[in-house]
Amino acid sequence: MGGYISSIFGSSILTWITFLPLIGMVAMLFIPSGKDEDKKANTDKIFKWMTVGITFIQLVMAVFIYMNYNNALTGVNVMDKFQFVEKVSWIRASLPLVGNLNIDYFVGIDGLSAPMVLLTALICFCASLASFSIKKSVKGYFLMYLLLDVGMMGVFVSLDFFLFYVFWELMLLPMYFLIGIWGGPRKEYAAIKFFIYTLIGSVFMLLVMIALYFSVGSFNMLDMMNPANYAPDSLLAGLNTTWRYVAFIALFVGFAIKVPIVPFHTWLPDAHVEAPTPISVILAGVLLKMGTYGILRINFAMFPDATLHFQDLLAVLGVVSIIYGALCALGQFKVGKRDLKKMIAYSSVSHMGYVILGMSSLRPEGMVGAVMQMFNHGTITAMLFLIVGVIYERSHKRGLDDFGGLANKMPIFMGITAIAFFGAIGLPGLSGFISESLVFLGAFKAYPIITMFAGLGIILGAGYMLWALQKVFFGKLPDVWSGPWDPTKKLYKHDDVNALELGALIPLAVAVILFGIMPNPLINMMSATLNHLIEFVQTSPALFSSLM
Amino acid sequence: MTIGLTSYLIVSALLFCLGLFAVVTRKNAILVLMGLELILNAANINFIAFAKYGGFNIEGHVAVIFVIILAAAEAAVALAIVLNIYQNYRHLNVDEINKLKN
Amino acid sequence: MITSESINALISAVTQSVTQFLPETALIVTFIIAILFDIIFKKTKNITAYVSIAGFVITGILLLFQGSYASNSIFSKMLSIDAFGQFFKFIILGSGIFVMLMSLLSKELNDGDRKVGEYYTLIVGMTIGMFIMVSATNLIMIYLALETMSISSYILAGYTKEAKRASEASLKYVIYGATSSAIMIYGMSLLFGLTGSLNLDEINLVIQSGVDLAPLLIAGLMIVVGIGYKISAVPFHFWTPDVYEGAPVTITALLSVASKAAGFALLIRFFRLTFANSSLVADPSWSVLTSIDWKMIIALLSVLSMTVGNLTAIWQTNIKRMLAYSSISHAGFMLMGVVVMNDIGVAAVMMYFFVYIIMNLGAFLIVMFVADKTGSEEIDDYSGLGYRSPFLAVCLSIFLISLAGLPPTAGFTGKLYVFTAVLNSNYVWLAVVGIINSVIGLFYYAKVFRNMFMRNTDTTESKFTVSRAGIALVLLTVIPTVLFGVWWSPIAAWAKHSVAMFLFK
Amino acid sequence: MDIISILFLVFAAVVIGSAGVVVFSKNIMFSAFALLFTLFGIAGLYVLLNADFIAITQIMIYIGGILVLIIFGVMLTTKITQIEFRGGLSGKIQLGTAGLATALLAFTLVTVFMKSNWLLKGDPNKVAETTVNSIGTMLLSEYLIQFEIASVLLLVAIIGATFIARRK
Amino acid sequence: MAPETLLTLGIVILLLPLLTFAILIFFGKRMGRVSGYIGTTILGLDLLLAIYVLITKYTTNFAETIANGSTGIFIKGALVQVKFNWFSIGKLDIAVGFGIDNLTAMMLLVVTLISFLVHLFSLEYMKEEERFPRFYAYLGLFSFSMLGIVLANNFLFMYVFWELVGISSYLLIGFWYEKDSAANAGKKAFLVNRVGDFGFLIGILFMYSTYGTFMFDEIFKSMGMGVMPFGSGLFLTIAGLLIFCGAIGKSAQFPLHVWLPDAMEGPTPVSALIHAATMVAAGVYMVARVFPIFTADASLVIAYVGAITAFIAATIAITQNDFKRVLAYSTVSQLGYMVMALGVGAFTTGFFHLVTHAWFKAALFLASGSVIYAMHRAAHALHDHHTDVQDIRNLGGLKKTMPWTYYTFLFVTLALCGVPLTSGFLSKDAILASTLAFGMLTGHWIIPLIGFASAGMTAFYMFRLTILSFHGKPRTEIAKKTRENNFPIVFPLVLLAIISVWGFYSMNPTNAHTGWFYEKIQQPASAVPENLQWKHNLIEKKFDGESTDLAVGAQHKTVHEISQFEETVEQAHYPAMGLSILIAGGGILFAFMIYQFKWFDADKFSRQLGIIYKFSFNKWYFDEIYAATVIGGTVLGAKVLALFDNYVIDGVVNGASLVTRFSAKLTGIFDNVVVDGIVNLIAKITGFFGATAQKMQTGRIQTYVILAVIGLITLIYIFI
Repeated sequence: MGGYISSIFGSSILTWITFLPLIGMVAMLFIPSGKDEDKKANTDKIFKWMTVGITFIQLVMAVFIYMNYNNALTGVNVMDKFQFVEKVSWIRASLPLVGNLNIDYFVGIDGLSAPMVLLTALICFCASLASFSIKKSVKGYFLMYLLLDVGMMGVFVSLDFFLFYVFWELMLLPMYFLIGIWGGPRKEYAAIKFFIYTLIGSVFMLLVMIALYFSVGSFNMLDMMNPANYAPDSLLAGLNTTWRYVAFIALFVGFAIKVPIVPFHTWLPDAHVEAPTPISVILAGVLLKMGTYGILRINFAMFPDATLHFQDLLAVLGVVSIIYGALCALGQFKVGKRDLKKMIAYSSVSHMGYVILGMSSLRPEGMVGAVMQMFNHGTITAMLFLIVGVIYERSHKRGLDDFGGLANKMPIFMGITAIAFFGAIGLPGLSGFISESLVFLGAFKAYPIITMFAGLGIILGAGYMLWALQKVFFGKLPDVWSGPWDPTKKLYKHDDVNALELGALIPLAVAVILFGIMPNPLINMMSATLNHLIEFVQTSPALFSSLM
Repeated sequence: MTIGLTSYLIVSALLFCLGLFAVVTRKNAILVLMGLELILNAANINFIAFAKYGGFNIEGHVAVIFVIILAAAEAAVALAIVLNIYQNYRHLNVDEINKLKN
Repeated sequence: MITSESINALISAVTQSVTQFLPETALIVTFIIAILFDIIFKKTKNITAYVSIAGFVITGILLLFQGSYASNSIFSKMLSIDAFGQFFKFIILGSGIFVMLMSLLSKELNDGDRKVGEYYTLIVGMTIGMFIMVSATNLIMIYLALETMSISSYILAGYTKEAKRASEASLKYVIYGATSSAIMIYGMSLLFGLTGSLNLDEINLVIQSGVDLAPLLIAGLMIVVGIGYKISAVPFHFWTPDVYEGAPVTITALLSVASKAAGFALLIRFFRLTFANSSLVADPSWSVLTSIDWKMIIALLSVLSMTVGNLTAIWQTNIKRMLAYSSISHAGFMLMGVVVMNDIGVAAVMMYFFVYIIMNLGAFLIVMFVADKTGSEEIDDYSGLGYRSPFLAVCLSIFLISLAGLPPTAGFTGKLYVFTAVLNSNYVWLAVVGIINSVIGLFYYAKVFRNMFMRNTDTTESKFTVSRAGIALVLLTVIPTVLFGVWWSPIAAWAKHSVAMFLFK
Repeated sequence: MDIISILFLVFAAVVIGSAGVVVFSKNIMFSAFALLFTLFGIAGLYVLLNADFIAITQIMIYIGGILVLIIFGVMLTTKITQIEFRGGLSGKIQLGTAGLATALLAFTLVTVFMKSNWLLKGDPNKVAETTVNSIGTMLLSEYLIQFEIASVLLLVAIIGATFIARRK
Repeated sequence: MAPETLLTLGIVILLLPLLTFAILIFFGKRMGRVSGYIGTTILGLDLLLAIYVLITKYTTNFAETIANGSTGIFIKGALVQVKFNWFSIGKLDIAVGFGIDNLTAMMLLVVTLISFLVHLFSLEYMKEEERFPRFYAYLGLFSFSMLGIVLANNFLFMYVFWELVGISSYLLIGFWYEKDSAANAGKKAFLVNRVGDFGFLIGILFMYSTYGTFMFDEIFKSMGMGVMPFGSGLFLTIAGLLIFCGAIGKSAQFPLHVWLPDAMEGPTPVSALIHAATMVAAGVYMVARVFPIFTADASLVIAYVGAITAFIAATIAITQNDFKRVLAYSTVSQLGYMVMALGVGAFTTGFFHLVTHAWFKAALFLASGSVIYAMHRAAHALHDHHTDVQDIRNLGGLKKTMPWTYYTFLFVTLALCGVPLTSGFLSKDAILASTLAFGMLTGHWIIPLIGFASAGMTAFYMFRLTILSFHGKPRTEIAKKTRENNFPIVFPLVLLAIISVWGFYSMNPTNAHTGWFYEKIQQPASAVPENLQWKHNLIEKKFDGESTDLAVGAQHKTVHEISQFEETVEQAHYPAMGLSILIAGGGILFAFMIYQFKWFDADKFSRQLGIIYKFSFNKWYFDEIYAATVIGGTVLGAKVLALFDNYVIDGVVNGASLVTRFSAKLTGIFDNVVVDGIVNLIAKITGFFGATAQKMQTGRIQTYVILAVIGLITLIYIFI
């Protein structure tokens, strides 16, 4: 494996990439926010650029990880096939009756998590650029932002269930505050709703985690994947037992809320609508992926028998999400405030449905498609939210009826918007196409009929996306906006996007185009792992039963 | 009917319930305290009765001594508090001392 | 009957007992010195506080040494000296010191020309009661200890006696407490009748040989009433919100942690010694005697406490009252650890207690500061606090998050261990109820930080901060709250060590 | 029916009857004096139960101490007036509930007590010698620590009660 | 010439327009009008390369290579192709590639030529346009996508470029997006196409899941060896039809033809490019490309779809008044012909019609562009912005003012009507002969019947258009003021008219079968098992194991081995020709009688026809039906769901008020008991319990004690 620097100062680069924002956070704590207006503006600037700097270093590290990543290694349940591993004993606490409660600081990545690390770094960087418009309590905002960053990165790199859980919850609170303090008019409601929904999911995860611990005697995820480690009379031992199904469902619901899979999705539109732009970006770009990531990493690998048992249900849920999300997005044209952001939020539900459908197929194409889709949805939807943000910053409106004809006013912006919108409808040449097609290819082999219904999603998807595009960008510019956005020219010197916004949008656009034409770099990264995962899921139950 | 342990226990049970009834129904705080004394006395009767019928177990008697001591201390403190209430409210109606509630 | 040998034996036994009884002795000495100093140094305002704190520190040191004795029983089986008791004594002592420090900073207590000498003296007295309570193994001893503690706390709850709400709290407390303890002593008398003894180990032996279940149940439940009122378990909790709200905030803090700790220690020891089969030596999974389903009774109390506490807390507008309900629900959580009735459960309760004390004291500390500055305990008046006093607001948030049990705070560690214990005994339903409740809990905690950060964000009211000492005290609780969320090996080790209880074997 | 039984019935009647007056009387002074009779009656029961020392203690502490304290309390706080049970609808509901609950509890206790087997040792008819001796021994040997703690408790109570009752 | 060079040239042809796009999208704004020249030049180069490729391909025999591995260059028969892995999923390679065979080479020429001419035409036509560079960029993107479809040798690339064509047509149709109608038309085109693509996608999924590859030749090969989706011939038919769905969308076949007329909202050169020659032909091309997979049943459906399309579109075209719409329906109708031809099994004929139609239909559209442009200028000069310059009722007499346009238009109209000595005559006649033969062999007489009927209608409406627009007197001031356009507009017309002469395809003006076209472009053998083919298509000679190798390029069918169908077609040729000339002549005559000589009053005539006229005039109410059913249904569903979702969300908070609002809005539609009901219920229950527990805290201490005692009693009774 040699040949790359896997550690810095003795710690894995993953540790650094995860905790770098925390270091930044601590540093930031010691910089007092300025007292009067002028000084405050200055310190605010420092906080902003600090965050950009930190996330940029993170991005560089992620790219470094990407370049040194060995595509051939599988991971999933094999410890020495993970990369950049760091395993340090963390908590050694013994308990009466059950022996030791051993928790490790155990991080490492395989083909499933590596793309997610890359995605997280990318999205966080772009969203940090989009955070410049934050005016209120800038310091607090960026502190929360960095904490969120730690949580998200941590979820993707941890291989110890306990560590995973801690990071999982760690990300909850900053998110709550970010929506609740810096959000829109109904921010309180949206924030608490997000909080409660996610918490309900995660507390059940906690129970399953403890139960798994008792069955396995370790919090190590890899140990939990090995049937041989299950104590014979423990709660979750055996194969296809009721308790295993219950545990699977409990975990699944926890993750499904995050994804979100219909019918656990209702927090999402609210959270998105109320959250400030960069937070929407992160929410859609990274947070949703944590759900599907969890399903793959934990549900699939730890409960292969239950996975096979619930496979069909999963596929159905995926399709329901696709159709339901798309219809709801379409419905935004007829119902309610005709809010562009809400429509995009629903489109996320639909797009994440593809991920579920793909993974349920348990086929290489579907699985790779699913993980690809996780990445691609991250970049594309992040762009979409950034786009809404650009418009909203200027006009403080984002209703579909409030605009029209922006294409002429903002031509460059229009071009980028086109990439995002077309990416979202799965246009070939853009990354969404590859992943959606792969999902279809995989899913059709497993579930022809269900997949046919899923295909309807591509029609509906095109429907609402083009509809929105037309409403906002085509047609005639309303008289309200005929003048410059900012008559004083303080904020916006031109009508079109400014450099900062481009800085956030272009890296994403590049990713969307690049992986649309050359998906290889991404697919190669994940295919070994995912193939192994499929094989593992399919063979492990048999192995399990042979052990009994 | 012979007088035995059960007779004493029944007396104590009735006394206990009467005391409890006084505690929960009387409006005057001092009457509530009287009710409390009844409950404690009920317990004491039990102790002594059991002591006798349990083979002159002197432990029961010792227990009663401590209960009486406690009753005295408690009564002193409780009455002090009642007096304080009286100073603050100029009445002792426990029903109307209900500012603390949801 | 009385022979010189027996007297000699008695004296030697007493001396031996006294050497192991030093921490309590030190407390009693402190108590007396405090009374004397209060009389002698009338002019020096907080002299009793300093004396008491010093005494507590000495007690702590002696308590450390107490750990060096092997588990045994002293004073003719009246008290047990064991690691279990030591743990709770440390907890009580720690919270006692903290509350006294807190009291020194409290405006509520120190304004005007109120005499505070008795205040600290009574805290010492209360601590004596609690110390005895956690190690008592005799029914009368238990009752005495409980009363010592209760009587002190009745007075403390109404210490600001000219305040109507404090005197009301005091009255309610005394009526409720006296009734509960009267019911308890009635139950004890029945238990005495059933077993002919007041010592828990002898009672246990008789129960092993078989007794009538109906009176045993009644007796047991009546004792549970007495203990349940101390730990504020539903349905014996009704006094809690009113007293917590009315009492001075420092006393509320003390009641919510120390007296609860003593109550739990008593509950656990009582059940362990009375109803667990003591013929099995040091059995970590107690085998509970008789066909009375004690586990289910405790489980019922636990579920009720969690649920009622949480659901009612949602409606509260006063933060002390809300924290009172929250403490009820926390009692429910801790009872989950008791339900399983084995050592892992006890360890879990201890872990939970350890972190609960830190975070709860911290929360009350900040409530005190805010009340001193703004003169209000209403949650609505917390709006904009995040902008008026960011430090306090952030710290309060951390405590509340910890109370809600979210990682990476200490509260999560406690929950983790309790759920671990419950699931280890396959009480999945109970775990599920607990989990759902921990979600509900979030609603009302979130209400506070919503007010602090999301409401009234452009407040024009003046900013404020607290004194250096105040900050130090806050940090003293904040740092462990976060630290034990990510690293708790030592407390876990301590808890494991401390489940060892003297079992008369 | 022997003399013991008759005495028992008399004392029991006094205890329960005067306790009833304590509980139901509208006049607080009546209640206070009824309590006196109750406590006397209980002392009588103690005598029947061969608890001579306890009977004396009962009279001295309860009647000489506690009851006087209570009467002081009454006189300090209340003009001797009528004291109603709780009025109004909610009061009636509460009264009813309380009555039902305590009656049910009484019923339960009595039924259980009638059926239960208690730990019975020795011959209850055997007349014992005085109990003072053994009580004293026990208090200073086995119950030494209780004795001490009780003193602390009393000290606490004294300090507390004086603090609270003291006028500013 | 080495095969590598040929393929490289093919790829260069493909990429050049993309280069246009890339240059113009980034730098177009600074270039201004220069961008048009850049685009045209690049396309010109492309055209030259395409001609070169065509000639080379048709004159060279490439040596066959034996497949070695799954990637690299493969030559089999007339097919030269390259395969490479786009990406791999572990062991699974997703191979794609490009191939050039005779069909491809021809199609390359069609696309590049039309595209070039449109580029040229637009130099003049679009010169006033503000977003001129953007227009050329889109044209480049479109050409790129279209060429991609042509060159693809696998389903995946086919689909990729298929979608790209969709999106670029969306951009082009909606080019004047300030107009709502244009933006709507673009959207409609894209969405209707998506419906077809949905089927296409599922079809591809069938193929991929069955054969594990996207490559046409590999699929045909496996199919020839008897591998079928789900092992059943029925599913093979279904798969074929699903793939055909793609063509239904792209080639505007019934029932998805509704987008094409609306697409006339785009600039006229775009109409010429997209809706005459290329994009709509893509569907037909695709059917031709995958021709071997269609079973007899699938073919029959295809034939009927084509026939119905041809008929419906022709009936609609008769009554339309918009210049471009008439042409649009005519296009739909002609596409129906092509599809019908392919359906009845006349592969070469169908494709031949595609090529000839491409020329003359492009010419027609460009001519219409010429008219509109002239009218526009005239209207502009007159400051008249209200008159609809595309309405043929506002034209008339343009023959005099625009002679070049008129004569080219007339000639290509003749070609479209199938008048002898035109290319259209050759191709249309061949189609009619095939359908006739098909009818004779199978008894499906409706198909030839419709074929002939439509031919007659075509002649009628085309001459209606010609006469109304060009003959007679100008009906408006504007029409009077029109004048002929200059070179960039006229040149393409003339060129296209010239190549619509029969001689370019066959020396024999009555039979194209003897020409080079039929020699070079031969029907591929079917890959479908014999029992699923039409018996009449079977060639007498049985294939032995070796020669069942039925790759796409396996056009080396022994000439003297002829199927029954081909024989019948030859027999039917002359009868069909006679009939078709008669019918077309009749149609033309009828048009002259009504519109030129006015022997009948057209209005009176239409009034007499009443409902039928209305039906035709309103395009058979397709749009209305779709709006009411499919779109309406979807939108309603979406609305209901969105409301439902809204309700779920808000219901938790303010249940009651929303229930009222909700039921007011959608009384009885939704029984709101599902998710929201449960959530509400839980909220209510918890709220109730909370409130109850809340109420117990009365502040009265005695209540508390009673409650505790009751608690105690309850516990005693539970556990006693």
